[in-house]
Amino acid sequence: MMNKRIGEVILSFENISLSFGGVKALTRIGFDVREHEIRAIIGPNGAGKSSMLNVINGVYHPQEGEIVFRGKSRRGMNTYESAKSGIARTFQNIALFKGMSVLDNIMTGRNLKMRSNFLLDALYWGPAQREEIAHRRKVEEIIDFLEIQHIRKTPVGRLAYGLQKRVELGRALAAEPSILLLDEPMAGMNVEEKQDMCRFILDVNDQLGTTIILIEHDMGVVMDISDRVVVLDYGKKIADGTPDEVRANQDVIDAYLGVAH
Amino acid sequence: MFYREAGQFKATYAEDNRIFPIRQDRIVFAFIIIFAFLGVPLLASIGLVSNYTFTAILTPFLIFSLAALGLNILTGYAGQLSLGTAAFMAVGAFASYNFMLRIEGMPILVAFMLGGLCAAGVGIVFGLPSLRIRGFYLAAATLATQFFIVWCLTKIGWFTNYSSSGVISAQKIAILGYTFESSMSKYLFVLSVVSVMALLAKNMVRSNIGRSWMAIRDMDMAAEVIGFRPMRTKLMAFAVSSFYCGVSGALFAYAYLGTVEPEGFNLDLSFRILFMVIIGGLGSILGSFLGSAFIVLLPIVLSITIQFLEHSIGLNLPSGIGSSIELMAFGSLIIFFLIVEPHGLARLWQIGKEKLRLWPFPH
Amino acid sequence: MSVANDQLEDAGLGTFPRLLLHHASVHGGRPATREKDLGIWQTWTWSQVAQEVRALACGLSELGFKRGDNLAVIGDNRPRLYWAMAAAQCLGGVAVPLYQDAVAAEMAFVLQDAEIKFAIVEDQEQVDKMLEIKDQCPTLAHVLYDDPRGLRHYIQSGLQSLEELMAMGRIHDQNQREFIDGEINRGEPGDIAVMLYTSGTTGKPKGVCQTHASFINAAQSGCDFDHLGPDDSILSYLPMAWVGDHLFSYAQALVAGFTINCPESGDTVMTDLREIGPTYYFAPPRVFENLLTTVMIRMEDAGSIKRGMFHYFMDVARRCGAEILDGKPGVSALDRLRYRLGDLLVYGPLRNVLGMSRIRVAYTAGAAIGPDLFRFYRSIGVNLKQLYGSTETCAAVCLQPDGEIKFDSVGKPAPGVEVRIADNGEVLVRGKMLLKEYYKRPADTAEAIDKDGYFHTGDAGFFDEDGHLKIIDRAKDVGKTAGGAMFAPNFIENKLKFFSFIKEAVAFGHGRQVVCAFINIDMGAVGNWAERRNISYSGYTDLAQKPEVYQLIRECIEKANAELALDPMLCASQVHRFLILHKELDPDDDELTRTRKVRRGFVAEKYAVLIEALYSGKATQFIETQVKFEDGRSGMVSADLVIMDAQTHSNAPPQSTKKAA
Amino acid sequence: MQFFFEVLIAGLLSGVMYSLVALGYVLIYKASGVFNFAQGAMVFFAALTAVGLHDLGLSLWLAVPLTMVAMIALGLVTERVVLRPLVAQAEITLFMATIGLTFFIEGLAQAIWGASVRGLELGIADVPLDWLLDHANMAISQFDLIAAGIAAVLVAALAIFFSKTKIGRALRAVADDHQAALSVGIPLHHIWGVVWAVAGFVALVAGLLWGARNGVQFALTFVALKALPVLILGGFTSVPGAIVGGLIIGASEKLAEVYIPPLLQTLFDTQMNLGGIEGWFPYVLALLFLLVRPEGLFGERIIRRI
Repeated sequence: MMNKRIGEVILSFENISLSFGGVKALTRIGFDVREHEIRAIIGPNGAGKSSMLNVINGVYHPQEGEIVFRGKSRRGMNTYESAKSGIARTFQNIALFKGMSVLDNIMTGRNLKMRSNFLLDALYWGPAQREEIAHRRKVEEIIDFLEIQHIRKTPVGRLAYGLQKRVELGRALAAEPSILLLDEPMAGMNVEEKQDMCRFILDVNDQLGTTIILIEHDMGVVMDISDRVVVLDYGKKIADGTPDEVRANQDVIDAYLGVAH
Repeated sequence: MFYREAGQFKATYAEDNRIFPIRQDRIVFAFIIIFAFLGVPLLASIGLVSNYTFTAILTPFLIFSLAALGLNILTGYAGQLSLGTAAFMAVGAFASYNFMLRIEGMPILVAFMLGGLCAAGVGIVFGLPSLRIRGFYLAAATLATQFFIVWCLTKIGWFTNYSSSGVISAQKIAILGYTFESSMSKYLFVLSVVSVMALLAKNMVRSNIGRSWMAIRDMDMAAEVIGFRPMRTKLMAFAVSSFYCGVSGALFAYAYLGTVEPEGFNLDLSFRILFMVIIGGLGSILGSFLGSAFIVLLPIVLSITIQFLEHSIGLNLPSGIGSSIELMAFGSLIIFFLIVEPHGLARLWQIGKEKLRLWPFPH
Repeated sequence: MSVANDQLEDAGLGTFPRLLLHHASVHGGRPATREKDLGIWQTWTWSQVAQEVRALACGLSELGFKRGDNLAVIGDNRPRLYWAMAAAQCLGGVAVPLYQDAVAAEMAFVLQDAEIKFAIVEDQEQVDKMLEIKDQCPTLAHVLYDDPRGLRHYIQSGLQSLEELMAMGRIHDQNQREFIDGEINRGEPGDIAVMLYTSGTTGKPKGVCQTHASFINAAQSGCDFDHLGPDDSILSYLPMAWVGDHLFSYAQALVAGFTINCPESGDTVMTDLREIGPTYYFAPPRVFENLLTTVMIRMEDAGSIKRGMFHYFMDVARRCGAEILDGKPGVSALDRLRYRLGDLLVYGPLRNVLGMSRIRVAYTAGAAIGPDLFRFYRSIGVNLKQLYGSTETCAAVCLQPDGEIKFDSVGKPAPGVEVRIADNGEVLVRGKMLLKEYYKRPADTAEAIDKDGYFHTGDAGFFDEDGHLKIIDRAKDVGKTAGGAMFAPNFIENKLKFFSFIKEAVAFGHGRQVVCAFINIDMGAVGNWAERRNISYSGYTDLAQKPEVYQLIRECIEKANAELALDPMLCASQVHRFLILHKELDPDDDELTRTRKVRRGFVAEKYAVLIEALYSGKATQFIETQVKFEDGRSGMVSADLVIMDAQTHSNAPPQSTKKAA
Repeated sequence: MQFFFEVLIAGLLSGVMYSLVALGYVLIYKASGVFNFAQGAMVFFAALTAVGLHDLGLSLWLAVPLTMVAMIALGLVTERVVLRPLVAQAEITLFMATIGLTFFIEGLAQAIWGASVRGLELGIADVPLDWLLDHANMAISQFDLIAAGIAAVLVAALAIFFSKTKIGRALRAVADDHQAALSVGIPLHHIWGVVWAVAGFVALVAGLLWGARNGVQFALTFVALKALPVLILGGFTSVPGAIVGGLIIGASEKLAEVYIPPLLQTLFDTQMNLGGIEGWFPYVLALLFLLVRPEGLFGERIIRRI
């Protein structure tokens, strides 16, 4: 029934190295991401998964290596440029705006698409109001998609963990990203919530054609939904390939079983 | 209990985005506005509202509300603590004074606007550190604003038009030939300005600019990642906040005091406005008004109480005790609110309203 | 209240499509349909709805939908699904709404029976069901879905979105405006408009064919009866396949021109109800009961002052609320004042939080409603009434007129409806709202409608002295005691079940001297009650046999007996002896149907020894029963059951003297 | 040049006293993560109480210990009533709470002792030191020198207390991680009580010294406020930072006061009186410094992780 249209490579990394004050977080990492695919980065704790995500996203700047994004090579860009170029993300420890409602949180995801300035905002008139309403509609579609209608106006601080994760995904989706980075989207969830999240991730990938790069600590879930998987351990790439290939890889098994290095 | 909302459904986003989505709120608010604009003057004309009420309560209440609104935008919405509010008010007051003084035929409202813009400019300059520092580091840094600006205004004679005492006499407020002289007319003037500016502030905080402030406040890293630019957002908050404080300072000088010296805008005033924001409610437009009312009324209530105690039971309190008690009361209230209800009176009001909406259910 | 029931037909508005066009032209700008979607109530005016229906109809026609075809409609209450029914009718077709929660296999029967070629369904869930049974239903050629979510990769032939269908239809309609108008004009009031499948306790479901005329007639009389007009609005949240929803959300809406409101989802019905604040409301007793339970539970959390106030004013309401609502005299000025105060502090806010502030008329039907429950709503000022009817009668036989509310009757015959009681007590009905036939089942039709044109409802009942119909039981269950008095087991059982402590009851008495009963206690309510009295127990069987519990149940039964004794027809049905069963009757043990109706015959057989003990005067009886546990294992439960006498009252023939144990 | 050194030394000497006040902030911040804005008010309260008791006829030898008792009581009450209920709150909330505390303490001090300026005589004359005047022709106040000496001794003692004693180490552990400290059995509330008491003691010494110099009055709270730029320079968590920062602030503000106004007057060709620069100079200096090095001279660099 499904026919996936995985496209060309749109993002690739070559020899990425990153260190913090002498501590190596990533060592000469290289892999690529194809359009419309679900690419997972897995690895045990401290493997450098989040650092890798932060490099993609422009939060960290690698000391070495090259990132080629849509044919253009760059050493690193700042978070703003990254957002501008269509990369959105969620965070491992939920980074929602606690004082705002679900609706407002997701609305913030659309800020780069808003044209009105603060003077028009202050008057709340004409184009500003029309724009607000147009974006509200888009946001409502996301709310509908994620099935969180009933908490639309609830301050996010009051929500259960699993719902917060969903709202955060909503905020990222609001930017209509071409690449979506998910940092442990299923951490801390119960089985049912994990299933829901898997469904949403697959739907996003399928219906919106969004390329997804996701990090997971737990191998199980990811293997079912990813097209290709990169495995990191101690900041180094130890495997890369389809879930089946990775599962059979001896280094990966060792890393997860905790064989001494 | 009195909120009968069944049947108030929203068929458009415009309806859903209203400032007061509940009909009952709209009615009450309309009533308050009408009362403030028509009812109060009417009561005054039959002698039920005294001059004292205008000059000592209503007008300062409104002016401080505006300043608190300004600080609330910065501190409550954008999360940048400032202890230099009075300095921005001073800039607004003295800039307006000089625009009036030095430009022939300058309309007073335009002078206020320009005064506010000057304050906004100063706010941007002193807001620059906020890009690198946060929390009480920033608060400490804003003290620089406070001391430096007051010093400038005191020492550089040009600002006070070389007045020997350093005190300026504000020009009269006149619009289209009408001079606002009576305490009631000044009240109405202030009320108009404050109403319009409060509306604009409300509009800002419920649209993209306001969301950008709150995003930076709640989780700056995430805000950056989704595309808000921290520098722009913070400086915008400083600018808008200072603008409000500046206009409020101009009103303070023109509609309340009449004459001003730079020392009038001291650290104590900054603190007082911070207290209004904390007690009223961080991140709430309504809270700015509630906090201002509270801080304006508290000393009056205290002094009446002390007087009453002295007269009725012959308690002989040392002179000056009133201001000491006032300080203690302010201090303990701040602590009390931070512990018990960090979101201030506005939140209390909100909780009460929620209860009424769900009545008779408890939650 | 005489009604010219044919006035619409005379005015040329005898079919639903004509009514729709009429509203579109007379008040085209008024809201016809609302749906909570994307956070707001999306609204369609009558003229917009007419356009949508035209597009749907034209699209269907392009796909080959013809006069006389049946259109299956499956899904939650969605505007487009309602419109689809109208679209089918425009083309002279028949709408066949199905229960959306039925499993695929159940749907297969209906699709086969009705030879469905076209199905309009809500979403992926329903599409999957259609695809699952497609092989069994060779006629099913087109499946059209409303919500495309998750269906992007479905490539089956005949699968299409409504969006596409309507786009196609719009073009068609623009090119040939006269096509649809012509089709609508060809429609006759006597055409079959809708086919509702009755669930039926036995056998396969039957398709009840209703004509435009009968439903319009039924709707019209209801609208006249309660003065419904274009200003009214209703929340449409009950299954579309149920006759109640079809009457209220479709037929009456089209007749009176009022607004229907579709909730966002099943979970948000309460919120949506509160937002919309409908003026007209319909719910089965179960919904009202759940609401009341919620109210009571939430009030338990309130502070003592608020709770005290609530209970005080609820007492006031119980005392005089219903009387004040009915405008009856005899309520003291002080009580009126108290009630007014209560209205301000409790009833008004309560109606508001329940979303019932604006309700002018609310109906309940479908099952017996407990008098306490019924009284509660009326006493807080909600004009809740009962009605009586069935799928075959367009749900419109009897209605309770305003001001003449009796808790145990279903009201007076609706205008234009003739009701007769057969010799065996069965209620017979005649009128324009009767079904035309059972689909492809002439034998069943002939059996149901006699030669005089009366429809045999299968219910037993009688008229009281005020001309109100009282329904007591299914006719086939009604028996006679050995003394010749009428014995209506369901009626007695329902009466007992209205006590919160009693969960199930099974009454016996046909051919016997007296009536005896099995009781199942309600574990929650009785458990609570026991805990408050420090009675410890280890489980259902243990609790059921506590002497205190027996005493409690006896009091309930005696109260019921007292009420039964007041009615000459039912006096002989008082319960003389009872026992509390050692296990809960359970569908898994085949003692109940899945819809929790007692399988009387099966139970009587299974527990014959207990019945024997009841009638033989024994004080206890040992019983051992096999039970199935939830995990599929089975085990044995045994107990020595106590049998107890209950006080009866002799108002009627003294055949019921107390028997020694 | 002589004049320059005179100013510099006077500045450094007052800087030592700024350090002393700043130390009070550092102590509390290190132990409880609270930036105690009320430290200035505590200085004022301590001085006023000591003087008040002295004026009632008690000798200083009695008044000072009594004040110490009062300060400890104040510290303990504050810890109990203000900080404990706010324990898990954001830093900024705690900061605002201490602003409230400031007002309360100021009000309390004046309610008890009145608002008038009181003199305090510690028996050290505020006269230039003859020896230096004779030999280097520099006017350095004897009082300043002695006060600075006392302050220096205290600062040194505290530094040792922090690094060498058991309780000092416990303090550092508490500052690093409250939860961890609790879990290894450090009595958190006990530690906080000690810290507040020590901070009270520091405030008392500072109050006496400043009070003796400038009179015991409300303006003392502004002197104490100067500790803020000191901390920004030195870093909020560093004892050496507080010392160095104090010296820099003390010296630079005095130099600025002397040298900048003439500079400005020449620059703008004006005869205006531009004195009073020391009122704002430390803050602006600190502000500019912050832009270059937000963590202060000795503070730990904060790495933001996500």
